[in-house]
Amino acid sequence: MKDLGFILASWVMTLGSIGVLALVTLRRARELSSRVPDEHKPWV
Amino acid sequence: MTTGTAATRVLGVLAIITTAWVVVSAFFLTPADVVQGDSVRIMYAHVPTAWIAYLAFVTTAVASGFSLVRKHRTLGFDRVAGASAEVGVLFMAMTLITGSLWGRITWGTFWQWDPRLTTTLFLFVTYVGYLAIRRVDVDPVRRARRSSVIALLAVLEIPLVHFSVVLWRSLHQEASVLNTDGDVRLDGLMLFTLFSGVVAFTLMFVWLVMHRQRLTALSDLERVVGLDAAISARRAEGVSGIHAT
Amino acid sequence: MASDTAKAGSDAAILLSGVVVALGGFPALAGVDLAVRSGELVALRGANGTGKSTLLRLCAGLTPLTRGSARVLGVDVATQRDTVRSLVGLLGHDNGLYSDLTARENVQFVAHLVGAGTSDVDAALDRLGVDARVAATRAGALSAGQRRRTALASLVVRRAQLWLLDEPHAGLDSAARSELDGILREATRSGATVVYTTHESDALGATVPRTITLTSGVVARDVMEHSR
Amino acid sequence: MNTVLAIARKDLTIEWRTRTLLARVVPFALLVLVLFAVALDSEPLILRAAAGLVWLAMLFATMLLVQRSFDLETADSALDALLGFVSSSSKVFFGKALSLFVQLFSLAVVLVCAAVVLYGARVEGGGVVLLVTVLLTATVGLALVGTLYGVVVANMNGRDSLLPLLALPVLAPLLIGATRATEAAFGSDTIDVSNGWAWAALLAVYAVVFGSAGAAAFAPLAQGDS
Repeated sequence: MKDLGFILASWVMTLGSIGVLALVTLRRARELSSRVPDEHKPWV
Repeated sequence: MTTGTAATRVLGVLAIITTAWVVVSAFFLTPADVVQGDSVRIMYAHVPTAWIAYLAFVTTAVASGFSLVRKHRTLGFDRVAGASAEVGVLFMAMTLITGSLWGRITWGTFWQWDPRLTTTLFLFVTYVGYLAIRRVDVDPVRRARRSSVIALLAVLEIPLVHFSVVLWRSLHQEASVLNTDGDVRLDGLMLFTLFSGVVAFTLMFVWLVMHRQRLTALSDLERVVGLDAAISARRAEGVSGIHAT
Repeated sequence: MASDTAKAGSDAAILLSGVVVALGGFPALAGVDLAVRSGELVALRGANGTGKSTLLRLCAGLTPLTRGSARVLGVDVATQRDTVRSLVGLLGHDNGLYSDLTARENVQFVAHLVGAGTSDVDAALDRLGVDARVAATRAGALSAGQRRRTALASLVVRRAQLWLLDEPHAGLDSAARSELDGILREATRSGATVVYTTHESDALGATVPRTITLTSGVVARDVMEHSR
Repeated sequence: MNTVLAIARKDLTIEWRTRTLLARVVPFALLVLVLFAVALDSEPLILRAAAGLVWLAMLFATMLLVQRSFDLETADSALDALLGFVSSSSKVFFGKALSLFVQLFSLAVVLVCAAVVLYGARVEGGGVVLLVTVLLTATVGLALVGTLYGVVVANMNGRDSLLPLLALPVLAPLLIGATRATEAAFGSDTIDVSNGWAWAALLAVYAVVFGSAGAAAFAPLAQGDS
């Protein structure tokens, strides 16, 4: 495959950054939600 | 209980499955394009992120409008607007990066000052500014009002930017590299892969927005919960103060 | 206190119930119930950090209400802060002066915007003892007391329905203080309501009809002084 | 109208006393023009870029003047009181924009003269009318957008860096339009005068759009900050 480096870099960056955002979001959510009682959360 | 619910879990699993399929198809199943060659494989990530990024900013604009006009759920709409802009900015950054990598292969340059690219770049910077404003206000009500106005002003700005950039380029066109604009002739599987890409990135977008919007809600709630305790503490202090005098 | 709140009807200049104002997560006001009838002259007392200034800023429409309900001159503070602002004259910690304009130009600017004439400006400056030399000096070059007087002159020119003054006596000498008391009394006689704060350690000069004491963001005492 | 003029006159009186524009902003903008010339280091290139450089310098100067305009208001919380006096806060918006326009227009005239002297730009015939129109419409746009985003960041921490981040993308169409139209007025061979007028029309539309948006958005943006 020609230009494999560029193609791989595109995919790794795109999916990687989205994955990192997802992980950061989940970690922060776990940390915060322990400090807020469940009855306040509208989605529970 | 964190920000996850049954709905987000289903969404998450679906997103992972479709993404896996898109990656496999993009790299191994689809053929190279007649004109673009293998660089078309970037398109399966580039085009969906671009579309979803635009969708994200439309969402931000609509939610901001609701937040400003409606009397109830003002903060809820504002949180959706903010979360959508956050994800949109990330998607758009990826669009710009993958686009310039693709351009390097196809055009031989990382960047072309073509109207679409230029508008996208300005849109990106505008929403980075929007996010910066959101970080300044700690009070949720003030944040909602101010950032909604900024988001609606951005809606006003983008067509003006686009129009002037189009006009600018049409007057200053140097007929050049743009000839190989890369008309993609998509066969069935390629089209299906592109379509799956749009589905996959939409699922990721919705999942991220739901979680991040709840995250903002959590940090707003944390302040409220803290406030309850602080009020009781302050009142207790006041009562003892009265007895002391 | 509760009976006061109940009996205050439509003629209430200020009507607060369960008011909480959070500043960066800290409840500066932690549940205030208060009713002030129009035409009243009220002194708000309390040590530093008891929420006096926040109470004034809330009533002036400058600080958002976190919880509870608040009406000022019949207008809901939570939803119509802009309207509240236009009805209320606030002298806060800052004087709201442009330091590169002279004292007179500052008052003149206010007068121009509210449609008062030059004679009103002269009268106001005169009442507050801002003499011609001071009036012609850049506000930035004035002493704290002179700046305070200039700001008060602007307020006199404005003829607001509700006057909110944050420590107006600070930085004034005793002659100016009693002059100020006279101005405030006159304002109430002409129908305005006046609420001002004083530091707890300050002795109240002349008799104040009503004194409210704040402690830790709540009303601790509310004393009516029956006229002598 | 009276209120608008009173606010503008107040700002201009202060400017006249402190000479911020004359003593700091004009020298700064001229310095920018000189530094651009030094960096480009080629006379034909400088001449081609002249219009763009003038308007870039204008954009930078706008940022400084807007900061200054709102620092006056927030230094002693005068804006809080001001919003209480006036019958409608859009009058404050137009008043401050008007004083900003007067300052920016004088600066623009100075910078165009500097471009003629330093860069060898020429203005002849129909170009003069076009140039004056462009200077007017573009500075009106600059003043309106500057005031609108100035009040957004007034009282905020880190406003020095937030203002350019928010306002410059919005000003991009204005930069493009003003540059092309000025190029046409300078008699560039890449763009003719009739096209220059099209750009001037775009600048007028831009000013109208942000004038109305500013009048509508100023009130919710200026509402109290604790």
